[in-house]
Amino acid sequence: MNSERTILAGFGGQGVMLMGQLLTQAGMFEGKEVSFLPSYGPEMRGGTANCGVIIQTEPISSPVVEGNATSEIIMNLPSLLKFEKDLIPGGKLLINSSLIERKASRSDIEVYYIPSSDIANELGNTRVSNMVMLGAFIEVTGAVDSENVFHALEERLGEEKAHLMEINRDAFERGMECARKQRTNG
Amino acid sequence: MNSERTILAGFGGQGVMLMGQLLTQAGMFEGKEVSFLPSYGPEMRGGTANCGVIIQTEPISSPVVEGNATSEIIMNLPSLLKFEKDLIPGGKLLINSSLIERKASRSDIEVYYIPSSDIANELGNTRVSNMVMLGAFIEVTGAVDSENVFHALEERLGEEKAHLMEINRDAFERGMECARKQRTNG
Amino acid sequence: MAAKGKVTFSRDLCKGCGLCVSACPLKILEMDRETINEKGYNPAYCADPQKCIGCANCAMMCPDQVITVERF
Amino acid sequence: MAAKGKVTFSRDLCKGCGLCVSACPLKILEMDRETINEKGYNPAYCADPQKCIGCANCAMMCPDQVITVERF
Amino acid sequence: MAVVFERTKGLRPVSTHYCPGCTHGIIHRLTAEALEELGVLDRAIGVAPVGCSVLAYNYFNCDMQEAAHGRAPAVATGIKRVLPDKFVFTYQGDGDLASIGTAEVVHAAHRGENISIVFVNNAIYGMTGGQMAPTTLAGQRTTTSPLGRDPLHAGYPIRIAEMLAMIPGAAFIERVSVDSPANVRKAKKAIKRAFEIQLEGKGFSLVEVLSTCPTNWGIEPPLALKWLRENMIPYYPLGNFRDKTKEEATDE
Amino acid sequence: MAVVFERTKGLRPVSTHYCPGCTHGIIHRLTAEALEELGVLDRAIGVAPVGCSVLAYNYFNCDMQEAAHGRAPAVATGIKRVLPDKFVFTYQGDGDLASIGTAEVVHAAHRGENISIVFVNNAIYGMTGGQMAPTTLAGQRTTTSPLGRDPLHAGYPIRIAEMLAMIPGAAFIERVSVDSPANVRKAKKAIKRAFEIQLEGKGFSLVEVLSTCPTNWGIEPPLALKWLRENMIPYYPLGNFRDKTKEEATDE
Amino acid sequence: MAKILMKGNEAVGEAAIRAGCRFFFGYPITPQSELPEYMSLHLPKVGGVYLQAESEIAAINMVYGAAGCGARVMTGSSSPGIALKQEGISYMAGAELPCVIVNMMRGGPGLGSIQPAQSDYFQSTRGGGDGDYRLLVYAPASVQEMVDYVQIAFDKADKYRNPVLVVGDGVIGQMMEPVEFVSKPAENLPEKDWATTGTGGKREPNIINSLYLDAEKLERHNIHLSKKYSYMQENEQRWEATGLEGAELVIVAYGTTARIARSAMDNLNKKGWKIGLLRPITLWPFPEKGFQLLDETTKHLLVVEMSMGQMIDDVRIVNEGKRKIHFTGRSGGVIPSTSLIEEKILEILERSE
Amino acid sequence: MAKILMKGNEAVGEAAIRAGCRFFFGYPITPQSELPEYMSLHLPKVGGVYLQAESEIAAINMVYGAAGCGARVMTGSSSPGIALKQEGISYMAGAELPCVIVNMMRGGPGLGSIQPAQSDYFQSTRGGGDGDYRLLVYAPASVQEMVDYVQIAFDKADKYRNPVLVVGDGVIGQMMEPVEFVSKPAENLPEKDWATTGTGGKREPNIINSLYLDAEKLERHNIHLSKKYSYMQENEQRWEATGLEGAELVIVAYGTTARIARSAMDNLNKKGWKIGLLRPITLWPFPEKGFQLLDETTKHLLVVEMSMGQMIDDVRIVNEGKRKIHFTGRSGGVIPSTSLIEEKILEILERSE
Ligand SMILES: Cc1ncc(C[n+]2csc(CCOP(=O)(O)OP(=O)(O)O)c2C)c(N)n1
Ligand SMILES: Cc1ncc(C[n+]2csc(CCOP(=O)(O)OP(=O)(O)O)c2C)c(N)n1
Ligand code: SF4
Ligand code: SF4
Ligand code: SF4
Ligand code: SF4
Ligand code: SF4
Ligand code: SF4
Ligand SMILES: [Mg+2]
Ligand SMILES: [Mg+2]
Repeated sequence: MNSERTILAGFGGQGVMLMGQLLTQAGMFEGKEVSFLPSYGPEMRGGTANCGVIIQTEPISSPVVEGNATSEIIMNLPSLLKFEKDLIPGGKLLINSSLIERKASRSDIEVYYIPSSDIANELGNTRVSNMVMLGAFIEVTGAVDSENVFHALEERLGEEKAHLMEINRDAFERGMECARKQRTNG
Repeated sequence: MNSERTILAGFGGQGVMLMGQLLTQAGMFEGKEVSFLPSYGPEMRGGTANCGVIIQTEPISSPVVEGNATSEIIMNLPSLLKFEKDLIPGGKLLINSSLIERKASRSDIEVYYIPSSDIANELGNTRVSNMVMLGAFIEVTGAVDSENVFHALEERLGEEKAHLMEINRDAFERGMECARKQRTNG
Repeated sequence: MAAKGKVTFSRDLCKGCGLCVSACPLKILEMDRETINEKGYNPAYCADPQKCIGCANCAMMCPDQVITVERF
Repeated sequence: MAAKGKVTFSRDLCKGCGLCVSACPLKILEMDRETINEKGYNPAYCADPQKCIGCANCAMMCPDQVITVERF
Repeated sequence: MAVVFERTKGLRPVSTHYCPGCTHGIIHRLTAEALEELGVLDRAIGVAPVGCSVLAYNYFNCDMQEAAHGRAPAVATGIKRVLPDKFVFTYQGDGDLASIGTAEVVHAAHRGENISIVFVNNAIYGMTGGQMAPTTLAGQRTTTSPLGRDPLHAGYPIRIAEMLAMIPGAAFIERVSVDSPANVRKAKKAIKRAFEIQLEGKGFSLVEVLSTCPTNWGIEPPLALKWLRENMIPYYPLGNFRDKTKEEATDE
Repeated sequence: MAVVFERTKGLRPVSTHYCPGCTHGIIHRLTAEALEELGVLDRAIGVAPVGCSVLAYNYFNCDMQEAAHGRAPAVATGIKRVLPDKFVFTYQGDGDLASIGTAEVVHAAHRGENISIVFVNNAIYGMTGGQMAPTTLAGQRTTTSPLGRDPLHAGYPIRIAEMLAMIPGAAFIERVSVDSPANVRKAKKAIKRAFEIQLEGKGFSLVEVLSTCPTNWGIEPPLALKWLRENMIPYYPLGNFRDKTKEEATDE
Repeated sequence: MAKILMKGNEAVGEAAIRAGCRFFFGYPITPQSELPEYMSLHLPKVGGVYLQAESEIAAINMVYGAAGCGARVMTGSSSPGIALKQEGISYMAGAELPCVIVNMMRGGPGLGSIQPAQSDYFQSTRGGGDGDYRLLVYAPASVQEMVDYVQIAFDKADKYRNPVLVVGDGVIGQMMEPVEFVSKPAENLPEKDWATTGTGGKREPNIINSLYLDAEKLERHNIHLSKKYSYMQENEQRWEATGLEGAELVIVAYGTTARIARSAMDNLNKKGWKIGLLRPITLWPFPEKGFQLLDETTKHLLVVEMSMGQMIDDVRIVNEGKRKIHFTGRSGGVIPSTSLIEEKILEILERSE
Repeated sequence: MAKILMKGNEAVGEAAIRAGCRFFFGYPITPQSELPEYMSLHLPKVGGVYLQAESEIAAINMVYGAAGCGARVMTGSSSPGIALKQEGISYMAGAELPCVIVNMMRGGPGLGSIQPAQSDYFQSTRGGGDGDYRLLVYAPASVQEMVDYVQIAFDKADKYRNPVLVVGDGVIGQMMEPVEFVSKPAENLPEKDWATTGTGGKREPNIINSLYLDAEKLERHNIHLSKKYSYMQENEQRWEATGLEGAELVIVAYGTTARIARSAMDNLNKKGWKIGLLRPITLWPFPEKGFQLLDETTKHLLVVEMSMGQMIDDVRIVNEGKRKIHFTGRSGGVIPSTSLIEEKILEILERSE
């Protein structure tokens, strides 16, 4: 069974939910079984946001990603502290190293440090740092096809915001590239 | 088992509930098991009032007097039509003949026609017609001792209205007398 | 003096409340203490029909739509 | 000119809302863009303490009781 | 010879369950006459409350819904939103409207809900046997204020018309009484005007009608009218408290 | 050198959960300062609502009860009737007090219940994510009035202070704002006066405080104050709507 | 003490006052209005407070506030009025506040009728509030028992810091029977040091609350509550059993219905039948232990209720398929007659012969 | 039709609109607020009306009024909000008014938490309104099923003239899954000739009502309702059964919990255990028939809920003592993990070996 179970977590405003939804939607375009479960607890007022995404070929039973995540995108320190333990051995951990100085504490997982905020800054828009992470994520997991992510994003942006596609695409590719390098190096 | 199960019924304002309560209280004074169950349905707005009283030596199970009444005090026509059927064979039916022209339709019961309103009128207070009925009732059923009814009434009237005792006593006795006569005659 | 108005009572609907009686400016309505209607009440009636002016005050106050008023 | 007032910030309580900044009649408060406090916000601080007149407008508007004001 | 008064077709030809001399009967008639005269009987949907007038659904000669205690304005809202072209009214007592149903009537007014309310204030809970209502007068004895309502304990009676008149959405608020033929005629006018407001699409209208409860006041019907006049009217002044159509007229 | 402003002992030394710049924080402080200054902290019992201020029980430095949504005035009534010598207040939002809790606040006022209410009107349901409140302004966008509140559909916003002022039992009703230091100072005064009314045994007192919700309005905190000033105050005029103590003074 | 003849509703009021209840918040509804009426006259005489709330919802929330201050407090209503109290009851259970609630049941659903019924069994035992909570529910069958259990109810409420429900029906509320007020020595009850009475500057603030934003904390709270409920299940079951030995059929009925059933049973037993009666006094906890006393001879259980049959569920639960379960009853406010029950029993027994 | 990725609450709204629902009366509460929010945006587009009521009580009574006019109408809330609707629901059942009510359950009792829970099982299946009445209760386990059952719910409500409750929990309300809106041919539904739409001068007035002052009449009404409920019990039970054949243990779970249980089951079955799953889709009528399919091999039933255990009652009722019943779950808003369930199963099976 091919199953990608991802936790995405960070501050509110970092686009964590959007990332999760694009991923889910892309999976759906590919005819896979998908689910997206956001947290909506009171901690949201404190500013953290996280969600769990499942993409697999088999029907999804439990939509809860907890303790059995195959991958994680972590955008801030509190989330790293909270969720690192939920990865299975061999799972893939993508860390926004622009904001998180700390390194992963486990050695039985694959870790990628993506300075996504810096890259986004370079591109001229800090808001696309989530797309940088998503690109990196697709690169290392191959969970879905990049084109389907773009397709999902296109739908999401609509005609009004279609002009934003380019920078998002760029961000995504920079993320892929960054991850690819670490992979070769690592 | 010595058990008196009485239905008392009439218009609102005829003192039906008071009769029932005095009877019940008198039974209680005698150390008997008693219960008083008033109807409180919407028909009360229409002006009818009725209650069921049980006085017996054994503990009372069902407080409902329905279909097994040993006696009835009936103060108006609608009540006669409604409750006559609830008497057991041999049961005692006391009818306020001042207001009810009609005769009882059953022949397996003992019937007493007490012109209680007229008697009360004679005594100078139509309101004591209930005491006339009660007197007649005690005469024919011996359900409780008269003195205990008076005692109950005394408590009820309190000091303020103690002066009303006399006329009530008179009414009661006239009722007894009237019933006694019918008994002898009948 | 000829009557200017006429009141008719649906007597069996009357609840004997007496509101019409006190509303009539000519005080010509009374309770009929002799009669008990279907509902068990003494119904109201017009004791002096000749005086009725058809003002309908009685009907205005009757809660039970017992009264019909006509005017000549 | 000697300061007439003095403001002290419990910086870790600050949520960086900026209400004090806009309330100060002397415009001497600013957000410290360099610092991130325990709660993850850029806290406010007084950029020109000499000018403070101790009017407590800043404290009046702070929703988080971050500011203590003294007057000389 | 002309019939100057006869039974309205707005009421079904049945006898009501109200106690003798209860002015609920008069107010029923006025409401029904207004429905008939405005020609809306065939498109009216009324809402009965819980209170002595709970059986109003058997009396008004139009479609009716029986609402939970106090919730008639919410039920009427549901009706009106589904059928905006129909005529929708509620008929409610003071326990129903001024006590348990306070939030519902305030918010129907607040939304400017295009419905009409006939509010029967008899200063008591009639149906349940004469308990104190929020509208019970100071000093008035009821079964739950056996020594008379003590304002220090239970507050001064609430004046609903005055309060609702302060709500921006309310279009028409008036208080009337049915203690005399003249006042009955005025009451009729107010109810009719309130209904017209709805037909004109102007929004929320309510007429508070001071009414008697001979049974639970323990006063004979004719004297009950007098009691109303002498005790209720001084505290609950009659008159119009809001008429948007007039305000608009003045605005122009 | 004198401390002219420091943290009040009326608040526990903890950080609140409120969003940055949310004026709930200011109103908490004013309430707490009033409690402290009147010396009633040790005999105060507060009632927290359901709304963003639900956790108020963690902040006020006195005994607290957390009430069901809208029912704080009823809970406060229960408390005050048991402990008439204690100081009892509620702290409620506009969804809590002006919507679901309408009947409870109206009747606490009606009974002249000797309690005090701090009513925080931020024209929105903060806690649940920005839905329309009865106090939401005409045209204001919320998650349940996505195209802006349409008065023809949802009515004109309700003015609670004005409405409650019409209730005979209400002793003190005032509307204030916390959009500027000057107004904050006035707000403090009003809250303190309202509390004194209770201490004097005069009956029901309520202060409506216009407040912001930067998060759900989607406006940065300093601009939110401006928005309040420019949009809310014109519709919700500041001022005293009822002060029985003054009326009594004039009566003499 | 001499017996006094009292109406059920009034006896409830008197019993509460004697149990130290000093606060009553209510709203009129037939057939229980004599309870608030009694309280309005008598509570002030003992320094207590009767307050008529604007609604049942306000009433239960006033009870919440008063209970939170440590007072002995009561409210009463009838069926639809109790429906409105469900949220408040759930809050009180969540915040662990003691109080006594009386329901004089009438016919439903909806506005129904004002005549006696027992169709709030589900409402009483499973509630309509949200979440995992339980009420201790007493169902007395006479005015005297009403008096006794109202007193017990206050003690249990304090002991468990939980609302206690006492259910009657129109019959019990309206009937008069002689009652005796025997003041029992109160159980050794815990101090209410959790109550909000003002800190007096002497302690940390007390907080009355049912909110736990942290799910894990709420779960711990639920486990705590659940242990309390289990303890109650173990220790608070009450029932009355009559004629179980050798019984062919046992009637299961409570309240007024149990009394009528008792008459039916007596009638039949006189004729030589072997009928028993098991009367639950606590509806929750349901007296499972009473059912363990059933005789091997008993092949049939006949549930009788003034409803379309709700207690059947609990009887099925404790019965575990062992005996045949039957039902008879009347609903909507009609009181079942002894003959209805007798006929049903004969039908069951004669058919199975 | 292509699938769309939608949040549970929003999908419920869309499904309702497609089922012809044009009226929604609601009041915000987490975790279901996206439902009224969705309705406020989309109903006006199709000529419908979204109205925010002043409270849950007002909302259910608006629903009453609208349903009385024959409209397809809906309301939604979460646990304490549903508690407040109990009286109104009982009125609707009494007056036989169709509507669909959604409860996205959260932790209780009282204010509890806003996290997902299933502790309103009693509230859903036994209600807190007064009187003998029943709701048809669907408990879908995915966003797609939500969509399907909301559509079915409207049809069933109209068919039976009864409120239908659809329960989810925070997880189902908040999660996104792909959904497809398949418009099913509606059942052959009765005309709503009882609705109050104005007589048009063409018929006698229609009356919507739940009051029957005459107890005998109310009883007849109750018998009529009861027959309807029996018919529903016979015809509307729904469940999903997986792996019952040869199962040693069968898990009984619904909604979100059933999905987690399914994962646990799959995991264990892969390891060679024989575990089955019986998922009630209707909570009322409880799928008794599903339990008749249980295999002789099945010795254990494991009830799993996001509560302290409420469905156990119904399992005990249908089980009649045949199999051992166990329980595990989490409460207060905590979601049970697959490992919790797996461990519990192993504990049961290993102990019984
Ligand atoms: C929820 C609920 N609470 C209480 C009642 C009992 N009840 C029936 S009518 C009524 C009050 C009636 O008073 P009012 O509205 O003033 O009408 P009136 O009878 O005086 O015309 C009450 C409290 C009820 N039926 N339902
Ligand atoms: C009975 C009930 N209904 C709804 C809710 C959900 N709810 C929680 S807070 C709230 C509204 C809060 O708005 P407001 O009172 O204005 O306070 P704010 O958050 O704006 O300060 C609602 C509807 C609830 N908890 N209980
Ligand atoms: S119409 Fe006028 S005058 Fe004639 S009876 Fe009636 S009130 Fe009297
Ligand atoms: S007012 Fe009507 S009901 Fe009353 S007495 Fe006159 S006619 Fe009869
Ligand atoms: S005290 Fe006044 S002058 Fe000083 S920083 Fe604060 S606002 Fe500015
Ligand atoms: S007002 Fe307070 S919280 Fe806001 S920035 Fe200034 S010090 Fe910080
Ligand atoms: S009880 Fe009062 S209000 Fe009700 S019908 Fe009788 S008189 Fe009228
Ligand atoms: S949501 Fe609004 S009201 Fe609530 S804390 Fe945040 S800013 Fe304040
Ligand atoms: Mg009234
Ligand atoms: Mg708000």
